[in-house]
Amino acid sequence: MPSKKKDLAKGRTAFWNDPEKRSMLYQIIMLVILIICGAYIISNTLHNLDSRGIKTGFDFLWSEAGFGINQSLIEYDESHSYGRTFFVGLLNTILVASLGILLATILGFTIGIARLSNNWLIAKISAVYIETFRNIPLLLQIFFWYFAVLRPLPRPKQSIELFDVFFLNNRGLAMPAPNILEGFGWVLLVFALSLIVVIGVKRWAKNRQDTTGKGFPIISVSLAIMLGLPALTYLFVGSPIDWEVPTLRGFNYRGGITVIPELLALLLALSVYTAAFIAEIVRSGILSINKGQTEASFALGLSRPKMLKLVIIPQAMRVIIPPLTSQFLNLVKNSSLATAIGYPDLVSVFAGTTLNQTGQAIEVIAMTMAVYLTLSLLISLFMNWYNKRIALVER
Amino acid sequence: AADSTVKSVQKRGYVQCGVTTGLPGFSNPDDKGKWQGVDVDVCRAVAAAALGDANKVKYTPLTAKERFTALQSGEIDLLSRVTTWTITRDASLGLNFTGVTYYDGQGFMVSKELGVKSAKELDGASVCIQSGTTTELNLADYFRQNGMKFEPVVFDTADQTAKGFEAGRCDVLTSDQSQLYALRIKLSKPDNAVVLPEVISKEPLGPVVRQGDDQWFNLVKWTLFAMVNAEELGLTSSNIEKEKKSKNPEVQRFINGEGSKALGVPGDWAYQIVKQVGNYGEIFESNVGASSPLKIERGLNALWTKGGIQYAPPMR
Amino acid sequence: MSNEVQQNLMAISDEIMVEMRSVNKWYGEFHVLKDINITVRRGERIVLCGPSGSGKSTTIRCINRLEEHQTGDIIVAGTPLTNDLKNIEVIRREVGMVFQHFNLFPHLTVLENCCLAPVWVRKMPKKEAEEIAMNYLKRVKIPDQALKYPGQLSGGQQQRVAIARSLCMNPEVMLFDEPTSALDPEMIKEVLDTMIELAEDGMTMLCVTHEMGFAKTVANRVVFMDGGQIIEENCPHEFFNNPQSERTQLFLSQILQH
Amino acid sequence: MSNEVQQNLMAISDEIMVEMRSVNKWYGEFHVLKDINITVRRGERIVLCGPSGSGKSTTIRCINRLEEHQTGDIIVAGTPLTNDLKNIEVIRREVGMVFQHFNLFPHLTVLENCCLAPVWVRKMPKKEAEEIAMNYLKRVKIPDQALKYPGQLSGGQQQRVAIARSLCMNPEVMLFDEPTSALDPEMIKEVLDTMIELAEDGMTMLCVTHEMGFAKTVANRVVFMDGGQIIEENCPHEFFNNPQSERTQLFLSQILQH
Amino acid sequence: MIQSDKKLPDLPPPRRSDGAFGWIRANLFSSVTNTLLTLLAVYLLYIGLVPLIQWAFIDASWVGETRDDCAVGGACWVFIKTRLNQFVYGFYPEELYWRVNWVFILFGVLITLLIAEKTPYKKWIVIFTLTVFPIITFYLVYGGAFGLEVVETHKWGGLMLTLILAVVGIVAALPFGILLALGRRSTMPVIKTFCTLFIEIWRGVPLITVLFMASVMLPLFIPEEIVFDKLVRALIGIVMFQSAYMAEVVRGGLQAIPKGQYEAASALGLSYWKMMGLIILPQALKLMIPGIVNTFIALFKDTSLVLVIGLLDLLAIVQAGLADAKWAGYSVEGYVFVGLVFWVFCFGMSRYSQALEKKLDTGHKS
Ligand SMILES: Nc1ncnc2c1ncn2[C@@H]1O[C@H](COP(=O)(O)OP(=O)(O)OP(=O)(O)O)[C@@H](O)[C@H]1O
Ligand SMILES: Nc1ncnc2c1ncn2[C@@H]1O[C@H](COP(=O)(O)OP(=O)(O)OP(=O)(O)O)[C@@H](O)[C@H]1O
Ligand SMILES: [Mg+2]
Ligand SMILES: [Mg+2]
Repeated sequence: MPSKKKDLAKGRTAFWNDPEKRSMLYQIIMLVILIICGAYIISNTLHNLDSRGIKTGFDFLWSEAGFGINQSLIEYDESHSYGRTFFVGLLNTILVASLGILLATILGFTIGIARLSNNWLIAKISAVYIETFRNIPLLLQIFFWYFAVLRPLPRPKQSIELFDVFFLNNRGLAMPAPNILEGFGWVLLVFALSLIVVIGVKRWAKNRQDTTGKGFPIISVSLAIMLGLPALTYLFVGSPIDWEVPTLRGFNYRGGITVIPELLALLLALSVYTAAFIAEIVRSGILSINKGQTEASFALGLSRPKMLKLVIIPQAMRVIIPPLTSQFLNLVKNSSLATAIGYPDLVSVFAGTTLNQTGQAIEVIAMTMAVYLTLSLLISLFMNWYNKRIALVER
Repeated sequence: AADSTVKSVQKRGYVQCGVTTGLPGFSNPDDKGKWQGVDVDVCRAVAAAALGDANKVKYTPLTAKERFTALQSGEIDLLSRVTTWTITRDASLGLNFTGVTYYDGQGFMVSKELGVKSAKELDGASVCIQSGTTTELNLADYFRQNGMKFEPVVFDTADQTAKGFEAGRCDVLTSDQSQLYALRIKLSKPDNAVVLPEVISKEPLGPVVRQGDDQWFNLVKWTLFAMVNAEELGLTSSNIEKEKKSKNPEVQRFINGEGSKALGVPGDWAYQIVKQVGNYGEIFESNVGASSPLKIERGLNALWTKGGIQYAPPMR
Repeated sequence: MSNEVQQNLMAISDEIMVEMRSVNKWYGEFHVLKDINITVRRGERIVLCGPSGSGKSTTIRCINRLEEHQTGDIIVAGTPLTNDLKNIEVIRREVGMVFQHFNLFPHLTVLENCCLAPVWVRKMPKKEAEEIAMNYLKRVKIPDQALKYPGQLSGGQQQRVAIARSLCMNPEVMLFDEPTSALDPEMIKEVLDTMIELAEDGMTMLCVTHEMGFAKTVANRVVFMDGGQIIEENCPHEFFNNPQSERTQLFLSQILQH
Repeated sequence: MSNEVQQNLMAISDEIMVEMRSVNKWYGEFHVLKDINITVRRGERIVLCGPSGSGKSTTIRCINRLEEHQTGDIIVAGTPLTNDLKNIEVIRREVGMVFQHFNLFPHLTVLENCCLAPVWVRKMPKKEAEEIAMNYLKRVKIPDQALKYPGQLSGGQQQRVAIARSLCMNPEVMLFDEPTSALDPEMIKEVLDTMIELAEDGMTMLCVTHEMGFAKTVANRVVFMDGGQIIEENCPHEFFNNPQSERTQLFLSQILQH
Repeated sequence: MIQSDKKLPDLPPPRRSDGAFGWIRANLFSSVTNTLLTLLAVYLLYIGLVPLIQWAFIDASWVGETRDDCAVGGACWVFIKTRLNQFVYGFYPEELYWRVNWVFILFGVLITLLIAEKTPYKKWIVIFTLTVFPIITFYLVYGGAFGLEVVETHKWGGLMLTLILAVVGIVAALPFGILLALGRRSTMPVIKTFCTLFIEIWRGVPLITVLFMASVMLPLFIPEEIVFDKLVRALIGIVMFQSAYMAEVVRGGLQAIPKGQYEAASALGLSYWKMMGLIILPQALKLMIPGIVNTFIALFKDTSLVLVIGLLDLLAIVQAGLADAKWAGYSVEGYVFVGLVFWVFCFGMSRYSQALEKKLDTGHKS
């Protein structure tokens, strides 16, 4: 085919036929489009902000907020700044999200395993649980739990009491709060020491188990040491904690720590909902493990629970972790629905009241989104690290 | 660069009006989805003035915390949503309040069985409150000033606030007094709740527009004044047709639409407002006054001639 | 060599280790095992063979209750196999099993694989279990791989680990289900050698395999199955040189040609 | 038969169809192809063999740019293989390829598989493409399967469809990458027969295979690779009966024993 | 030693001698733990289910017009009954319900045809569903052509709005998702980075902040002259958000296509876009259907979030109904109703996607 040879002489490649140059071109076009779009949006925004007389900037973060928040992990009252409301909301979000992740994981694993139980009833109930809760919108469930939690609880005057120090009513659960007095350092010191002792005992017990096979009631002994020694010290130095027991004054219990019902309801809703998904993930993770593994474990004489614990779950984790990660991310994002029942999370406090009182929508929304992005990123990073760590070693 | 709002409203053919997500007497959809209330009538009046048709309004239900952003961003032309006029809002949010449709003050509603007679007895109470309101700020001030403690329970919408109160989540519901009455009739047993006498703040409620468009600002402002003036002149939706022949020069000026050129609206703008929507007194009575379930007294909202403070500059 | 090995083998005692008495099994409506009778004495080495789908695997999997049989009795080391979980547990401790696909635990090292059952089932101290495991790993000639993961080993090495893992439980009987058929040809030999050594040490073995060389070398008896029944049962010499049934003859002609 | 086929084969012309001149390729740091020189004339049938991982697949995949080589020249049917997409396009049209795992498109029928490239690459009218496709399907003896989906065919039939699919583009050169090694023994023959027929018709072929029978029957030359280099290149008779290099001898001894 | 040379007969399996009792024993009381678990489960069911059935059925009131027709203690389904039209159509004019009904019917027929195994011309039905059907729907529901009266979007609501949001959201997200997924797999760093960032950012923020942005902030970013309907803006937000999720589904589908398919296509001389369009995407899309259905379920549930921006979807309109003093105190019925509607839809879809997954699992061996 001499004709071809002529026009395809080497070195005379038209640049649109050279994949490298072509991809360069595409990318430049893409960049230009992106820059134009970005510039267009920014110029529009600036123009609009200007024509509507909106001032931008982060100065507002330092002015006094002037409104109250009913749950704060750091010191806060009306006289603090808007900036501080950001941290109050952030911490509340982190609180509900981390508790939610913990609960959802425990519940999800339990139900996922129960779904595969050889007890017919248990397996069916788990299936019904999963199918019910994952097919109903979370928002609806949040409303449901909120009223389900609120309704049966009594007014503060008729509180349900536990040991005269815990009080449960429709304002939440009031608990004693510790007030640390002088001398408590000793207790901490002893606690630290007892930790060291426990570690030592653990080493010894493991050694004994390895060499002689004799077990040692390590959990109860270490609990005794960890709780007993500091408790003795505590009494010895003269009870240096003043428990502030909540008391009924006026409308409600004062003093102590109160867990508000919004937190309870949100936590319930988030973990019950997410647990349904986690359960499915766990189930399919377990089922994805080759049947040979089960058979080998049985052939070795392992019982079903031991097989699950020692052989199946450790392997299933590899399959479980990636989708589990996205459930965690979903849970964090879903915690923003707190705003629907008035739990003071980031969206409710900062992207809600603060945004509204200051009118700085762009700044506030940008900060809020940045927070969620960062949280997501941190969780992903951690889970990826964990997944790498448990990855199977292969050739 | 763009058209003034009056122009763009006329080009578009309707007014985009921000209202509440549901507050009886002020803005509330009936079970057919038709919006009703004082705030809604303000929107309708503006539409009647600008377009000659009070029905050319699109309502955007907004929660308290969305409202200013929605106005700033241009999503709505007019915010008529029980919004309190304060200096921060007026001066630094890029907004302009156009007047006062309702003079209100913040009050408290408690459940009867608590036996509370005064707000001063509320130390330590849990307070249901709507997020993003001046109420939220006043409340904090009031308790701080009186050396009392409180637990704010903050909800997104008026409905949810009422629900929370009803479910016993809080002892007190605080809001503007008018709203307290409105929310009270939403309770399943309205008689179990009482509104305390104290008024802890000034809450002048009025429509809001964006800064920088004086023509639109003026139109909304004068729409309100027209309604008050109409009441003062005795013009009502039923008699204005007859009054067209009135000899009273003030009435004539009113009906002939003084200032229509500058406002950029048709010559019968004021006439249309009264004809299609009514004067201020009518609006008040039918939505929140005696002929409504709320049965709120005129009080401060009576005309200045009748002992209230509703006062409108003359139309000349 | 055949004779040599046979001579080295220890005597067969009279003690019955496994007894299957008219065992029948169905998968749904499908009758897989029909009236199976097998008796295995201590020290005996039995090879099960037969065409694919004839029920060989099912037979030996019934012995340690990986499959449930419906009628007939199975008695292992004196313990009858019933629905009783206790009995099943006892039997599984006494019976080791090696699978076609090794079924090692990929998340544990070779040593951990071997120690798992002794520690958790026999409650052996870890130190002791590890010592024993190392012993068996030496015996299958891979002590140096103890700390590697199964994924890092070749197929032959993995199968030898699987054998060592079973041995660590010190079983009375070993079951093998086609232990070499997933292996590349070079590796088959190393596994067979390990099994032959085991046989020389007097282990009671029940082995499904197509390796006729192995059968000739170590089996006391060869059991031929087809269509879920036992067709013929004989000592290897007779079985290979003088098959009685037509079906056996056909099978042997196919398999030896290969 | 060998002689017979060899006689039937058409003469080899002088026109060079594929030329590789000191081709080198690296995967990252790993030097897979070391100074490869191969010349294929029109009508020649070349068999590439060598141990696993020696770079055979990589070599032929460089010819139609499924892999990129880094240094050296490859010229196919007069067109140099450069970065130029036009050239790559031209070459891919002239070169057909058959893979070990068939790689048929499972969502298309056999006929659609065959017509796809003629219609979309050669812009042939669909009618015409289908006629041609049916012709080639007849040639590989499965015209009656034309409307089935690949998933419904046996491995051997699938591989023959893959060959027909390549032929539909009317290529000047055909590359085969172990076309029979994913097949069950019974099916190997039907595919080899198809390939032999193709050879008889004078197709230029470059074939990676372990089927030494095929090599003896149809190859003009056998190229032996090891460690990324060409070790030996010879006519089949010499190659099998008189291998020069030690490595070739070793390889042959392993592969023929099997 | 022949044991038996003749073929033994295939016998039927022995019937369980112990019947139902044996089943119960084996499945519920096989061990001590199992027995305890069973008893616990039975107890929980007893304390949970009995009052529920009592409330929802036995003591419930079904007929009537007002709250006075409701007995105390049981569920008051009368409330749902009298409001049902509103829950389905929102504030859509009553005399125009037929327009929405036609869309529902058409939609139902199309979906049935698409799900059914042996529908002929499936490809054309898909194309019709994705192109013509949306246009028909738009003109039927919105009006403004063929003499149909315009019904403004703020009158839309209830189940109808929920379905519109979900369906439009998913359908519009698909093409974007495909482009994003292709971009993320691209070798061009700029495009890859952009697509990756786009996907990760959207997936990292909560939908309600997205909706909030779309509803009140979007106008800040676009020229003043351009006005979008609130519903359209919510849809833009949902589509952006959803396309990021869709991109991940598509990417999963693309990854499941074996490398050989790409190689065979290139070897035949197909260009990148032809290879994608003719070979890879058709196969990948089929694999992606379960993923798409799952995304759809998630979106369908998430549409309830539009209530925070004041759109009256099913949940919001029921809540609005609950705010009616005439029916105060029947919120449980309202929520149960919404929950049930959502559940029926989502459960149906999830069953379908599971069935599909199973089919793909067994049917894709070639
Ligand atoms: N779980 C099961 N359900 C239904 N039938 C089964 C099951 N397991 C095996 N079978 C059938 O039972 C018969 C015997 O199977 P088995 O595995 O015991 O045969 P085998 O002799 O071991 O064959 P191979 O040499 O192929 O391993 C086969 O026909 C098989 O298809
Ligand atoms: N994509 C890749 N990246 C890195 N190394 C590769 C890649 N593909 C192949 N290799 C390595 O290149 C070498 C040659 O591979 P190639 O597939 O060409 O061998 P082969 O001779 O065809 O072997 P086989 O007979 O097993 O197919 C091997 O060592 C292989 O591991
Ligand atoms: Mg078997
Ligand atoms: Mg290869």
